[in-house]
Amino acid sequence: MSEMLVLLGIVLAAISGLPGMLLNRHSTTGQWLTTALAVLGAALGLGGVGAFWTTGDSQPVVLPWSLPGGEFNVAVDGLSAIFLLPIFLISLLGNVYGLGYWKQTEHPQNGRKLRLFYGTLTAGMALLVIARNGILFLFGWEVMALSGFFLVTTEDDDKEVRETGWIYLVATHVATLCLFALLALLCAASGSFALVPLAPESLTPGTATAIFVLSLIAFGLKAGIMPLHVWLPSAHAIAPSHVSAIMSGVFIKMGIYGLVRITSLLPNPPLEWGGIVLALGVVSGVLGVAFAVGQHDLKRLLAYCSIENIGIIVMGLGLALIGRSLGRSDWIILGLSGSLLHVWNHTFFKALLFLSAGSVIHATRTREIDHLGGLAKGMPWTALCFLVGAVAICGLPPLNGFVSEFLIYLGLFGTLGDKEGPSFASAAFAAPALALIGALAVACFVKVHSAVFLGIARSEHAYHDHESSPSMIGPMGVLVVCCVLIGLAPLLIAPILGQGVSAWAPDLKDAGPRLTALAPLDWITFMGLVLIAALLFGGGVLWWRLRHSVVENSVTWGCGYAAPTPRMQYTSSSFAQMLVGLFSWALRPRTHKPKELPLFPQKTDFHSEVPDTVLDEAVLPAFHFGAWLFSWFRVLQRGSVQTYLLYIFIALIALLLWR
Amino acid sequence: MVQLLDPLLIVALALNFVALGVSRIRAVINAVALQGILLGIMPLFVHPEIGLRGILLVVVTIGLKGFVIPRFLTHAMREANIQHEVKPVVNFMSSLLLGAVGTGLAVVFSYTLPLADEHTDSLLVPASLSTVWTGFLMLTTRQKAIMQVLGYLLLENGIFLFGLLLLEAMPFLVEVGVLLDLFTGVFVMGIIIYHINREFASISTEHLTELKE
Amino acid sequence: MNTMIHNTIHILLALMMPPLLLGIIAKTKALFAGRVGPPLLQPYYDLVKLVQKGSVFSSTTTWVFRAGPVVGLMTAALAVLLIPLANSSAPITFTGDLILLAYLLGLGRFFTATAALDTGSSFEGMGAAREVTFACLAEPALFLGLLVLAKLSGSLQLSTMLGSSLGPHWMTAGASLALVLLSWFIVLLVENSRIPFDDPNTHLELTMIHEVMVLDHGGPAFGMILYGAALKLFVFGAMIVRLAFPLATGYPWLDWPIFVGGMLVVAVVIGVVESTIARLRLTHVPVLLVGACLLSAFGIVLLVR
Amino acid sequence: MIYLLILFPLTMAAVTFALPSNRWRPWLVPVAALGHLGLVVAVFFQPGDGAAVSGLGGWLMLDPLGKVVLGFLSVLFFLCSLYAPGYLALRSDRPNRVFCANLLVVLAMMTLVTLSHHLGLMWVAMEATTLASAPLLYFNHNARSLEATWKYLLIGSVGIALALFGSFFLAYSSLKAGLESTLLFDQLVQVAPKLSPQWLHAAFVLLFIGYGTKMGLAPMHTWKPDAYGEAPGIVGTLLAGGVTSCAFLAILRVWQICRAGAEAGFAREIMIFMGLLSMAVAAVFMVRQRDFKRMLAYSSVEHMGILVLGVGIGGPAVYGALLHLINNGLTKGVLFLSAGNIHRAYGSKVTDDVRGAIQRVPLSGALFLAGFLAITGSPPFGPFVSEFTIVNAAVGSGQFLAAGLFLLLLGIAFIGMGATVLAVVQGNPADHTTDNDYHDSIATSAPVLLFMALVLLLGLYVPPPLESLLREAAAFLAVKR
Repeated sequence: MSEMLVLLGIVLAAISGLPGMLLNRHSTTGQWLTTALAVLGAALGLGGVGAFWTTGDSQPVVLPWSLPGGEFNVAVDGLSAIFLLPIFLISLLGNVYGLGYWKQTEHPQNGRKLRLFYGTLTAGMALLVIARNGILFLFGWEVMALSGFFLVTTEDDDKEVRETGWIYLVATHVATLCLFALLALLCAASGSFALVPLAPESLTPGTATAIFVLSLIAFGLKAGIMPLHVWLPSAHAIAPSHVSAIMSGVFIKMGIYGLVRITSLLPNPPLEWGGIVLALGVVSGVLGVAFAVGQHDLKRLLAYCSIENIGIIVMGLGLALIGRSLGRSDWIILGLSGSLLHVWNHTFFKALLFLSAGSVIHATRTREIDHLGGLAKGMPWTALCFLVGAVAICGLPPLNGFVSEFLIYLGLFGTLGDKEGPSFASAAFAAPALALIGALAVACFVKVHSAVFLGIARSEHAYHDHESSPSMIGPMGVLVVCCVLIGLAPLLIAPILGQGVSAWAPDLKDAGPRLTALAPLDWITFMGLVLIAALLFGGGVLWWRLRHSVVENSVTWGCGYAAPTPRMQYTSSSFAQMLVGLFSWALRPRTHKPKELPLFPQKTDFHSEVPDTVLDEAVLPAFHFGAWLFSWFRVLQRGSVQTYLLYIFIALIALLLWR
Repeated sequence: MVQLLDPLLIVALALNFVALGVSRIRAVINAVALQGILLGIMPLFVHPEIGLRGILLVVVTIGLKGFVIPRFLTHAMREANIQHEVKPVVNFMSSLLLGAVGTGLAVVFSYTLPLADEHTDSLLVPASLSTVWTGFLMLTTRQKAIMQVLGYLLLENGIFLFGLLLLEAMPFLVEVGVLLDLFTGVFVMGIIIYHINREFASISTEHLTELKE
Repeated sequence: MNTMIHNTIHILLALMMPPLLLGIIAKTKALFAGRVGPPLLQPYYDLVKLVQKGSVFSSTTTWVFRAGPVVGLMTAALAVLLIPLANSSAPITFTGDLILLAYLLGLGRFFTATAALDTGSSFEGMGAAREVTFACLAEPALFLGLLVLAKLSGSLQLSTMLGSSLGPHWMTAGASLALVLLSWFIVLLVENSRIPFDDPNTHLELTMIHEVMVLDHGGPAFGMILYGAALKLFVFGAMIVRLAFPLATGYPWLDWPIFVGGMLVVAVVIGVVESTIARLRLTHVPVLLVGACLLSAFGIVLLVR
Repeated sequence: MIYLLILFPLTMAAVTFALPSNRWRPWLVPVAALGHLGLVVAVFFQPGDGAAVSGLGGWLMLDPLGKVVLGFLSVLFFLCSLYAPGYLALRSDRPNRVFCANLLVVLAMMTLVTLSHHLGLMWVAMEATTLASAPLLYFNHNARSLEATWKYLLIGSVGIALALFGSFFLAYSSLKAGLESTLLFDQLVQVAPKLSPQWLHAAFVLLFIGYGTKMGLAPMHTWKPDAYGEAPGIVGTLLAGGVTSCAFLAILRVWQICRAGAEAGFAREIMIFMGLLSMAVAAVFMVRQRDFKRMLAYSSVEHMGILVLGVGIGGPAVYGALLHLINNGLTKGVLFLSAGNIHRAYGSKVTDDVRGAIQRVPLSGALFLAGFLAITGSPPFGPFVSEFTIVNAAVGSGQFLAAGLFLLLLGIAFIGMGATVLAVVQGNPADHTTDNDYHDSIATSAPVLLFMALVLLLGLYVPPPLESLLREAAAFLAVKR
C-alpha cells in the first residue's frame, strides 16, 4: 500500500517536468501543468508515508532486474518514512513557491529546465530512500546528484555559477566512486547487493573499517560535513532559492540517510567509530556556525549554517553509535531520536529561512546583507517568517529546534555515566560544544535578521522592497506551522522517531526503554505553553501601560550626533567582527584596506570577507598542482612519428623482459 | 641445397647494412629490392620439394618485392624529386654501428632461443631478427617518408624470413593475403607521400608535427 | 501542602528580592567610595517611577523593539522558577531543566539584542554585538560547570544537582566544586554586565555593553528591562549560593533565612569586586572568559580522570 | 550464408563505387548496412549450432564471442550509416565515392575478423581494416588530416606487422613442441598445454603489442588523438567503436590460447598492468585538454584499457568487459557524432572558441553532455553497469589494488573530461561563432538520439537475449579446452 503510493508519487515527480519541455519556452501552461503534477505526486507520496505510520505495515515491492546484481526491491521502513516526509513536503512547497519566484515569463531561458530537474531530484531522493538493493540505491543516488548539478547550474551563463557547479560535480562524483567501492565491499562480504544487516562473522575488521571510512567520505561529501563541505556554501548561495531550500533542507540529508543506513547494516561497531563521528560533528557544528557568522552574503550564511546543523545531527548519530558499542540503549535512543528529529527540524526551519531569503532577494535583487536593512516595514510577513526561522534554528524554546537539541543534550550528559553501566565521559565534552554552537547561532541570526529586516535601508536596493505574492508566503506559513507544532507537541512524533530508532537498532524494537520515558517531552510542551502565556501576558501588560500613557515618536537617539545617516548603522560585518577575530585561526578572514591612512581624512574604502579556508587553501591548490604536474607529461606527445614508433619498440622489449 | 641458404642470408644481411649506411634513396630502394628477390627464391632452398603453389608464391613474391614495389617507390621519389636522406635523426655512421650491434645481439640471442633441432644451426633466425631490427632503425631514425616506408619493408622482410621456418603453417591463401596487404599498404603510403609532397613541397616528416599536445 | 507553601515563598522571594540586590551592590560601592549612596530600596522607587512614565519610540523601530523588554523580563522570570532556592526543590523541576534554563536566557538575549539593533543606532549595535559575543564564551563555562554537578549528583535536575546532596561532595570533590564556583562567578559578572566586564553606570556609550543596548528604551519598557536584569542577577546569584552553601539544616524554616543571607553576601561580594577591580579593556574580556571555561573544564577533568 | 556476410558488403561497396551520383551515393550505405544487419540476424537465428555457420573448412566460424562482436558491429555500423547521408549532404562539396565505398569495405573486413578462426586470416583482415580506413581519415584533404593519416597508417602497419611476427612465433611454438605447425585457432587451443612456453610467451607479447597498437593501448596509442581528432565524427565512431573492438577480439583469441597453455598468469599480469597504464596515460592527457575531439580519443584509450583490465581481472569481470565493449562503442557513437555536429556548428574544436553549445545547438549539446556523463560511468547509463561489474569482480576476487587504482583513474578521467565538456556545453556562445548556417536537423541528430536511447536502455536493463549471448561468450572464454 504505502510502497505503491510512494512509487506512484516518484513516477509523477519524475515526469512532472516533461510537459513543460514539450511546450514552447514562453507558454505559462507548462509551469502550471508541472506544478500540478508535482504537487499531486508529493501528495501521493505523503499519503504513502502517512499510510505507513497509521497502519505500520509495509509490503516490499520486489521485481527481478536483469542488471548484474540488480534487483528492483523497495520497501518503506521507519527510517525511510522519516526521510520521505521532508522530501515530498519540501518538493511540494518548493514547486508552489516556484510559481511566484521563478515565473516562466521571467525566466524563459531556464525555467523549464529548472522544473524538470526539480522533479527528477525529488524522484531520485525518494527512490534512494526506499531502495533495498545497492544498485537501485546507486541509481537513485546518481539521479539525485546529477539533477542537483543541473539545478545548481540553472543560470549557467554566469561564470561564478559554472565554477560552483563544477566543484559540486567533482565532489559528488568522488562520492559516487566511493559508493562503488563501498557497495562492492558490501557485496563481497554479504554475497549480494541487498541492503540487509551483515552477519558479524561475514566481515573482517579490515573490511568493516574500509566500509565505514568509505561511507564517511561518500556521505560526508554529500552531507557537507566539515572538512568535506567545500562544494556546499557556494552551491547553496548561487542556486535559485527554492532550489537552495530543497538542497539544504533535504538533499544534503541524503548523506545523513546513507550514513545512518550503512551504520545500521554493520554489526557491533568499535567504540572509535562513534568517537570519530561525534568529533566530526563537533567540528562541523562549531566551525560551520563560526564561518556563518563571518559571511555577508545572505544565502552563503545560511549555507554555512546548514553545515553547523549537519554537525549537530552527526553528533547525535555519533552518540547513538557509541551507545551501540557500549550497549547503552538510552544513548542510542536519545542520540538517534535527537539526530532524526533534528533532520526534520533543520528541514523545516532551513527551508523556511531560504524561502524567506528568496522572497527578500526576489524583491531587492541582492544577496549582500550590508546593502539591505529596514525591510520589516515593507515586507512584514517575510520578516516574521524569517524571525520564526531564526529563533527556531538557534534552538530556542518554544520552537522545534530546542526539542531535538534537548534530546541530544540529555544523551550527552548521560555519557557521564550513572551508578551502573559503562560511561564514556569524554563524549560529555560535546555538551559545552553544543552550548557554544547555540550561542554562536544566536549571534549569527541576531546579526542577519536585524541587518536585513531592522534598522534603516542601507542602499537603494532595499528601497524597492515589496511583500511577495501569496504563492510564496503560503509555503513559508506552512513551515512556520511545522516549526511551532513540533516545538509545542513533540509527543506527537515520539512514536515516529521510535519506529526510526527500532529500524536502526532492531533489538530495541520491543526491549529497551521508550523515548517518552527517557525525555520529559510532556514538560517541554508544558513549559512551551507557559512561556507563550507569559510572553502574551507581559506583552499585554506593556500594551496596556502604553495605551494609558503618553507615547510619542522621534528619531533614534544618536548620542548627540547631529546628522546621522543610514550608512552609519552598525553593519553585519562590524557586528561579527569580534567573533571573527576570536575564530580567525580557522576563518582566516581577509581584509582589504589602504596601506596607511593619510594625514587628513579623505574618501577611502575598507572591506572584509571570510572565504572558505578548506577550499581556497587546500583543495584548489592541490588540484592546480596536479594539473601542473600532469602538464609535464605532454612532452611525450610532441608529434614526431619516429618517437612514437620508438615507444612501441620500448614497450615490446619491456614486456619481453617482463619475466 | 639447404647449405646454399646461408650464403644468401649473409648477402641479405649485408644488404641491411647498405640500407642503413647510404644516404642515396635510390641505392636503398635497390638494396631492398634485391633483398626482396633473395627472399623470394629462398623457399626453394628451404623446401626443395615445393609444389606448384610454392612456385607460384615464389613468383608473386619476387614480382612484388623485387620489382613492382621498388618501381613504385622510385616513381614516388621522382615525383618528390629528392635524392638523399640529408640529415637523419641518428647519422649514418652511428646507425651502422647500431645495426652491427643489433645483428651481433641477434646472433647471440638466437643461440639462446629454444629452436627446433633442425633449425639450430641455420642462420635464418638471426638474419630475420637483425633484419627486423634494421627495419626498426630505419623507421625510427630516418626523416624522409620514403625511407620510413623502406624501413617498413625491411621489417616485413625480416618477418618473412622467420615465416620460412613454417611454410606449411601458412597456407597459400594467407601468404598471398599477406603480400597483398603489404603491397596495398605500400601503395597507400605512396599516395600519402605524394599528397604530403604536394602539401608541403617536401616529404620530410619534420613538417608532420603539427598534431601534438 | 508543605511544598505549596515553599513554592509560594519561592515565588514571592524571587519576585520581590532582586531589586534589593541592586540596591545592596550600589550601597556597598558607595561605602567603598566613602559616600552615603542611594537608599537600599532605590531600585524599587526607580521601577515604580518608570512604570508611570510615558515613553518615546524611535520612528525606525518595529514591534520587535517593544517585544525585546517583554521577552527579556519573562524569560528571566521563568528561569527563576527553575532554580532551587532554599533547601527545597524548585516549583518547576524535570529532567533536563538545566538546558531549558540556559536556553530561556538565550531567548531573552536574542530579543534584547534584536531590539537594540531595531533602532539602527550604531552604539546599540555595538552593545548588542558585545553582549552576544561574550555570551558565546560564557555559555560553555556554564555548561562545563553543570557537567561537574551532573557527574556528582548523577541527575539532570537542577533541584537535585544544586540540592542538599551537594554538601557531602564538598568533602570528596571540593577542588572541582571550587573551580566551578569561581568560573560561575565570572559568568555571573559577565552575564549581568558588571565590572570588570562592563560598568553599569559609566556614561561613555562606546565602552558600555548592556546599558548601551537599552539607550532608546524608556518608560514602562525600560522598567521591564531593569527588572528583568535584576531577575537575571538573582538567578545567577541563587545558583552561586546553592553551589557555595548547599546546607541542609533539616529545618526548612531555617534554610530560607540562610539562603537570603547567602544572596546578600553574594551581592556584597559583587559590590566589593566592582569597587576594587578596574574595568578590563574590551579586548581582554575574551581571555578572562576563556579562563573561566578552562577552570570548569579542569573541574570536570578532575572528576572523570 | 557465412560468405554472404562478407561478400554482400563488398559487392555493395563495388556498386557504391560505381554509382556516379555524388548526391545519391550516400544513401546506399544505410541500405547496405540494413542488409548486413538483416543477414546477421538471419545467421543468429539460423537453426543448428556452430557447424551451420562455418566455412573454408573451419577457417571461418561464428562462435559465441564472434557473435557478440559481430552483432554489436552490425548495429553500430547501421546507426553510423544512418548518420552518413545527412553528414555527406553537408559536405556536398567533397567527392564521397571513395569514402562511401571504403565504409563498406571496412564493414566487410571487420566482419571477416569476427568470423575468422585462422590467425593468419584474421591478421590479413585486420591489416585490411587499417588500409581501408586510411582514406576515410583523409576525407577532409587538408594538411592536418594528411599528417593524421600518415601516422595512423605507419604506426598501424608497423604494429600489425609485429602481430604477424607473433602469429609466426605461435605457429613455431607448436612446431617446437614437435607438433605439425598450425595457425588454426581451435587446434591451437587444443594443443595449447603442449606448446613450448618460451615461444608462446614471446608470441603473446608480440601479438598483444601488435593488436594492442591497433586497439590503441598506451604506449602504442599515439596515433589515436591525431586520427580521431582529424577524422569526421562518423569515422571516429567506426574506429573507436568498431575497429578497436575487432583488435580486442583478436587479443581475446590469443589470450584464450595462453589461458589454455602455460602462460595464463603471465598474460593476466600483462593485461592488468597495460590496462591500468592505458587508463593512467589517458587520464593524464585528458586533464586540461582544450581540443574536445582529441579528448574523446584519450577517452577511447582509457576505455580500451578498461577492456583489457576487465579480462585481466577475470571471473565476472570478463562478462563486464564484453558488456563494456558494447556500452563503450555505443556511447562513443553519441560522443563522436554530437562532437562532430558541434564542431560543424562552430567551425572549431578547441574550447577557446566553442562555448554555450547547449544554446547554439541544443540537441547536440545536450547529447554531448549526456554522453559524457554516460561514458564516465554515472548511473543510469550503460557504461556504469559494465564498469561497476568490473570493480565488483575485482573487489570480490580480492584484487583491491587494481580496484582502487581503477576507481582513482576513473575519477581523474572524469575531472579531466568534465572540465572540457562543460566548457563546451555551458555558458554563452561567443558572437562570432553564431554566424554559421549549421543547425541540428533530423538527419544529423536522430542517429545520435538512437545511440543515446540504446545506451540508456542498456543502463536500465540488459535484454535477456543479449544477457544470454554475453553469458555464452564469457563461458566460451572461461572454458579450458
